[in-house]
Amino acid sequence: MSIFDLGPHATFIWLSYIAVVIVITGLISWLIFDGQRQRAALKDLEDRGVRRRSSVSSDTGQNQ
Amino acid sequence: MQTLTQKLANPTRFMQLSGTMLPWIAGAAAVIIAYGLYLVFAVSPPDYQQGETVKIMYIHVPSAWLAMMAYGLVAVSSFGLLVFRHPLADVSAKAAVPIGAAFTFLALFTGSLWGKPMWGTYWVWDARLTSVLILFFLYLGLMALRSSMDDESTAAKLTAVLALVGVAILPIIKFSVDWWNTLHQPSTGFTSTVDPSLRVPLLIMALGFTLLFFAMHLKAMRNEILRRRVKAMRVADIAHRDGMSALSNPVAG
Amino acid sequence: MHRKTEAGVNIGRRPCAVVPPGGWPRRLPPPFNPCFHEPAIVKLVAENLVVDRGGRTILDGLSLAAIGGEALLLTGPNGAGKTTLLRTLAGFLPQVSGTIRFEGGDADKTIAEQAHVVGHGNGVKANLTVHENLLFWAAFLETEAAAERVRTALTHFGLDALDHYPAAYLSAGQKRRLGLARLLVAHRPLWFLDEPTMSLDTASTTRLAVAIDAHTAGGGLVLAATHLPLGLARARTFDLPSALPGFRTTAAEARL
Amino acid sequence: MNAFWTLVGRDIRLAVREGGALGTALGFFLIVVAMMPLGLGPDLNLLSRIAPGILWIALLLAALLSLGRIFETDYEDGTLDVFATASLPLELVAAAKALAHWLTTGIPLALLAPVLGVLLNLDVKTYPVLMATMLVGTPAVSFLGAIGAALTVKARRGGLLLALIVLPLYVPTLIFGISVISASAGPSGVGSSFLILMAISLISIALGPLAAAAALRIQLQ
Repeated sequence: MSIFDLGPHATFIWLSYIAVVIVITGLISWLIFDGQRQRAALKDLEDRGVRRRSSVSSDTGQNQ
Repeated sequence: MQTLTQKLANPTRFMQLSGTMLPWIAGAAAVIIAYGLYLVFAVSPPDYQQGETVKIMYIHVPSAWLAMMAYGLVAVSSFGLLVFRHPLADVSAKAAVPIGAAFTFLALFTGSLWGKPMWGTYWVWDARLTSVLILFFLYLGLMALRSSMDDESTAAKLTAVLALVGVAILPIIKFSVDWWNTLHQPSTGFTSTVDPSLRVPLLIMALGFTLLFFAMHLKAMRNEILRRRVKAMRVADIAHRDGMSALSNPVAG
Repeated sequence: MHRKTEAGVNIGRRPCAVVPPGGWPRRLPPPFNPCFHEPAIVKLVAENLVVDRGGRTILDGLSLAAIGGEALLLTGPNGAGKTTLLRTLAGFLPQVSGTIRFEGGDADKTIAEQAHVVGHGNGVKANLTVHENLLFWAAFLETEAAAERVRTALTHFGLDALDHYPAAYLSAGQKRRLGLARLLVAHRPLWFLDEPTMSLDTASTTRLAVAIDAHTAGGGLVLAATHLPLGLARARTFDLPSALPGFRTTAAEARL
Repeated sequence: MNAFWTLVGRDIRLAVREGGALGTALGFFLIVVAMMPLGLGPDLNLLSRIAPGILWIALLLAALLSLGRIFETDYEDGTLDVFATASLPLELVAAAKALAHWLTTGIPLALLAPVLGVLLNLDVKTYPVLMATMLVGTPAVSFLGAIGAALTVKARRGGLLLALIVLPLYVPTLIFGISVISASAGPSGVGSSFLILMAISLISIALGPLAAAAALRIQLQ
């Protein structure tokens, strides 16, 4: 008996697993894509000479 | 634990720490889920009542568990935001909501697919499924509320209030749904009624899913921190440019 | 760019408010201050206020002090943070850092509970009559002799002839006057007025100026964001610097 | 406490003068109930069996319509700023406004329900129980609704969002409201369900103003 012989309700089992794979793959790819997009935006800004902290030097009282 | 949360209050340190940890957690999740799938498909026997259909349980139960755990995480983060004003609390809450909602959806979807062979219909108003459905609505409410406001910090705090209201009311909802449908199965999961040969793969799958969740949550938090940095820099840049143009063209001021 | 502007504390005619250098001698407490017995000299002091709003730092290290008996007129270009400053002082907006103190008031109450705040809205209900509107605020703010005070307030702002009409019938200027009349129905030492002359004509502006003068003459303190020279007896202007290039990232986000 | 009752009185007076909002809610209640037989068919046995559920759901939807106005106009016309300067804590302000909403919307809807029960062939003997559950259950509708109303004061698409946020919170009230009515037909009586319904309302009365005031404070900023 093959391990992929899942009896009369195989469709339901496969559908469930496929749904999980699709949703999780979707989440992971979105997370990776989003991360790359933010990194690209950050790099673009840094290349244009925008500094991370506010360009104004007054940092008074901002650190508790 | 206190010192750990304090350490994590510094986003730069969080980025370093999470950057090192992320590959390990993701790797561990992949290995454990792979081992769990091996157990599920190659080793574990069919259930004497449900036959092979029980294989759906190995993904349904971890999804349902994560649906609840993620809401708990959102609630704890919301508390951290409102009470301690922890700088990463909102990042954590915002990152956890869509992932939690996705697992809630999976719990509902797999639950309904599991229901068809067992009950003969895709959806029965079983107490557990109904509670998870209402949990899904709570997630939708959190996402909709956050997206309905332009000011991110107001949206964050209001969403946190709603998350805490949800936590306060969820036990009552659970209780009333159970009351409403007393003819439900005892909660499937880590109880002794599940045969040990089924329980080991289930626990392993649950562990793998949990690690997967934390890997995704960390990644989403990192993305959110980057997004806020980008936004802060854009605001600074716009101000800088605006200042320049105001200097060069006094009439515009 | 630093935006620390220390407004002078001493406004003349009140040398009593000046504490000798080094503070009062230990065994000679303030009774030697000639003004000590005068009741409730209130003083509002803000130091190094940093306030974020909508993702930007609006106030960055602002300090000011104002003493009872004066009206402090906040001026400055749009976006300089006048509304933000008033709402922060009233305690509606939390500051990122810096302190706000209100001295000489009721220590058991918050600043908001000792203040009237008149923002852009008038707090007027169209379906209540002019009289009912004011009477509600008098009762809600728990005033004594409410009916009498309501009468005085209506007369002062020239609304006594309209008092039985629903506020829905009022013009914008009349509604504004009704909103301002709230200042007179309950005594509170602090007035925070945001563009109080909005939709007011000259005569009504004078009525407002008279009310402000009477309040400051009684030791009250008025902070008003306005561009009109109201012709006040005891007023000082505090110019908030332009926000340019003050669009800057919020302190919270700069930390990320 | 004077300020509290003053505020309740003002809100009742405003609701009576405006009138339209209550009229709309009652009309909506009526039309939703009247549409049900058109959708389900005129089988009187079926209708009388599901009448309590229909009435309760229609009541929740009708109440939902009027929740928005609890804080919205006060936010828009600057009244909320003045509330924030009162000695009365914002929690009690929220409680007063929720109480006024219950008095002006919850009670009229509950009183109208038996009239609509006639349309659904509801057994006359259950009318007292129906009204009792609605009178006891509607405080939860107003006080939990106040949370949603406060959270969506500044929101875009406020009305739809309000429904999405608030309806899940109404699940316990709905379940026990109907459970009391079905239990009243059985031998064991209505005791425990009725007490639980009361408990849910009491919890809502405690929780609602706290959460609503927190939400309002955030939006004062």
